[in-house]
Amino acid sequence: MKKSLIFVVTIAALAGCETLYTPPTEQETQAVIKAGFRDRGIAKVERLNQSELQQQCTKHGNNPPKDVRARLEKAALATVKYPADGNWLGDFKLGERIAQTGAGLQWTDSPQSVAGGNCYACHQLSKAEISYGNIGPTLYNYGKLRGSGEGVARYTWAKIWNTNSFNACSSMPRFGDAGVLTEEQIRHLMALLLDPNSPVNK
Amino acid sequence: MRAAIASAALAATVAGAALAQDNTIIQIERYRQMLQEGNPAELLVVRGEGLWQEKRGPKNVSLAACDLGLGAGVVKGAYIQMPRYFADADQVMDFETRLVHCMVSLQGFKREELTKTPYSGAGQRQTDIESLTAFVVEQSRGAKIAVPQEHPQEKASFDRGRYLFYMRAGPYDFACSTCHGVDNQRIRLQDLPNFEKPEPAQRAFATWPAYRVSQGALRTMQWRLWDCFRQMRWPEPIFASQATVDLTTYLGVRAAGGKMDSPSIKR
Amino acid sequence: MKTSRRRFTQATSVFSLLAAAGLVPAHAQQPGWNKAAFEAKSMNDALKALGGAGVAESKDIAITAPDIAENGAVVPVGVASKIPNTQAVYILVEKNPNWLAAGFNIPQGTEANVATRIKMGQTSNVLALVKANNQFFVATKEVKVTLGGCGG
Amino acid sequence: MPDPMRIRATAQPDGVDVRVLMSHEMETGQRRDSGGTLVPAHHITNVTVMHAGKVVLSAEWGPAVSKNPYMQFKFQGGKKGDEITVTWLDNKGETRTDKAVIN
Repeated sequence: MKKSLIFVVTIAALAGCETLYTPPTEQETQAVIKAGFRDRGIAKVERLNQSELQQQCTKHGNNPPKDVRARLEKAALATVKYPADGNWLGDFKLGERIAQTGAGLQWTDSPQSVAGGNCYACHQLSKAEISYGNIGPTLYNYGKLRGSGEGVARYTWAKIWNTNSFNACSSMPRFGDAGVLTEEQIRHLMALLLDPNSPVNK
Repeated sequence: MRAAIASAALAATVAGAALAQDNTIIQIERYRQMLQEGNPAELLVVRGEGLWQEKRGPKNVSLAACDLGLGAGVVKGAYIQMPRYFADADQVMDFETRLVHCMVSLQGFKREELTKTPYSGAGQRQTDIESLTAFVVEQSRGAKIAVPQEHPQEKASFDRGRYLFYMRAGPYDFACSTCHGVDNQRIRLQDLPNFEKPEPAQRAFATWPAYRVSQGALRTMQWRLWDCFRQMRWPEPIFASQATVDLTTYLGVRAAGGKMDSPSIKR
Repeated sequence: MKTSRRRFTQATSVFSLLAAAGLVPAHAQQPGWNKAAFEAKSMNDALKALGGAGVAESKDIAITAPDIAENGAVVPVGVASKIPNTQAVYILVEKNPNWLAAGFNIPQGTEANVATRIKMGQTSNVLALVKANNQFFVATKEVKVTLGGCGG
Repeated sequence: MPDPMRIRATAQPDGVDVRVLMSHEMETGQRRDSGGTLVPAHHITNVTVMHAGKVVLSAEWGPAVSKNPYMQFKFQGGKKGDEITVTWLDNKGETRTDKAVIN
C-alpha cells in the first residue's frame, strides 16, 4: 500500500515536473509559424523567409552589436538609388496624397494598385492633419529646420529609400529598397518635406 | 491615458501643434466614452446563445456537450482560461479553435466549410462562429484572465507565440512588436497597447472580441490577429492555425489578471 | 404575423404612392416616410419637404455630439429642445449626399430629447432642426471625422 | 426573420427612459460590392414606440442612421411593470415588433 502510494506520487511529480519541459527549437517554431500562413493574392508565404537584416534585427531585439550594426548600415546604404537626373523635388501636393494613403502590398491590394507611403500613420507632417501617429518623430517644419541643401536632400532621400542606412533595425519600412514606392513618388515626398511652399514648412 | 497625453506633449517639438493634438486625444476619448452606451454586440450575444442551445448540424445536437476546458457545457468563465491544452485533441486551442472542434466533432459540421469564411463581410450577417463567440465571451465578463501555463504544450505554445511576436518579416520588416512593444505609441490616433507591460496588455486582451463600429460587426480575437497581419503585409494567417493560437497564448499570458470586459465597442 | 406584415406593407406602399403624388401631407398618418425630405440636398429643400417656410437659429436647442469622431460610420448625436410645444426633431448633416438623417415626432408627454447614431461621410456641420408651434428652429455643431488604421 | 431588438425601459423620477438597439444592415445604397455592383439601399424607414395604446415616439429614418441602430428617449406616464412595444419597418416592407416591461 505504502509502496504504491509512493510510486503514484513519484509519477505525478514527474508528470508535473518543470524539467520535463524542453522549449521548442527555433527550427520547430519557424515550421509551426510557416504552416500557419498561406498565400493570398500578392501576399505570399515566402514573405516569411527573413532577410539578413530581418534575422539580425529579430535576433538582437532591434539593437544589434556595433559590428553587426555597422555591417547592416553599410549594406543598406549600398542599396540606395539616387535620382539619375539629380532632380530631388517633385510636387508636394502629390506628396501629401502619398503621405495620406496607406494602401499597397496587402493581400487585399491588387498587383496593379499604386501603394502609398502612409507617413501620417507614424509621423506628424502638415499642421492641418490632426490624425497622425507618433511611432516616428514629428516631421512638421522638416525643411524649415534643416534647410534644403544638397546634403539634407541626399540624406532624406536615402532615409526614405532605406531607413537602415543610418539606423539599422529602424521601425520604418524601406520604401525604395522594398519597392513600396517608385522613384517618382519619393520625389513627391521629398517635396512635401523640403519644398518651402509645402504645408509641412508653413 | 494621462501618461500618453504627457508623453505626446513632450515628444512633439512644435508646442502649438502638440497642444492641438492633446485636445484631439481628449476629444477622441470622449467619443469612445459616448459609444459605450448601447453596444450592438448585445444583439449578437442573444443570437449566439440561441445558436449554442439549438440542435444543429448533421448530427442535430446542441453544443451542450462542448467542453471548453471547465467540463462539458460549462460556458461561464470559460473564455478567460483559453488558449489551453485539450487532452482529447492533444493540442493547445484558443476559443475559436475549440469551438470549431466542437462543431465538427459533436454536431458533424465540415471543418472546411466552417473555416472557409469565419468572418462576415460587408453587408453580410455575422457568421455563426462570430455569434457564438459573442455569447461565450460575454459569460466571462468581469472574470480575470488566467491563460494556463502548466502543461508542457501550453509552455511551448507561449514560447512559439513569443517568437512570432518579435519576428520581423515581410516587405515592411514589421513584427508585432514594432507597434506593440513600446509605450504610448499610436498609429494615426489609435493607441497601440504595449504587450511588454501588464496594464496595457490586460486592457487590450480584456476588450477583444469587440464590436467595430467602422465595420458594423463584432470581430473576434482570430480576426484581430488576421487584420494586423494584413496591415503588416504578411501572408494570410490560416484561421485557427497553431501559429495564431500560439500568439494568443503569448498575449493572454502577458495579460494575466486583467478583468475581462468583452464584447467591447471600438471605433 | 405574416398577414399583419403584409397588410402593414400594403398600407405603407399605398401611402407612399399617395405621398409621392402629393395627395397626402407627410406625417398625416403613420407610418409614412417623407421621401422628398430624405432626398433634400440643402436646408431649403429639407424645410420645404417638411412643410416649413423659414428657419430661425435657436439657443434653446442643444446638440450632444463629439467634437471629433474616430469613425464616421457611427457618430452619436443627441438633440434636446427647450422650445415649448416642440413637435418634431430632425438631424441633418450638411456634407452627406442627402442631408436628412433622421426625424423624430414628439407627442405630448414625451421629452423633446432624443439620441441616436448617424453616419457621416466626412467632417461636417451637424444640424438639429426643431419644429415647434409649426415653426422651424435650428442649431449647428461641427463634428470632425478622422481617418484611422494603417491599411487604408 | 430579423433578429430581436434589445429594449431597456427604466422608470425614473422624471419619466421612463427608453433605450433600443435594433439589428439592421442600414445599407446606404451607395456602397459597391466586391464585384463593383451598387448594393441597393436597405434601411429602416419607421420606428414606432407604443405605451398603453398610445404612440410615445415615432421616427422616420433614412439610410444615414448607423448600422444596428440605437435610439434613446424619455416619456411621461409610464410606470414599473407597464409594457411598451417597439416596431420598426424597413424600405423592403420587413418589420419587427418587440415588447419590453418597464423596470
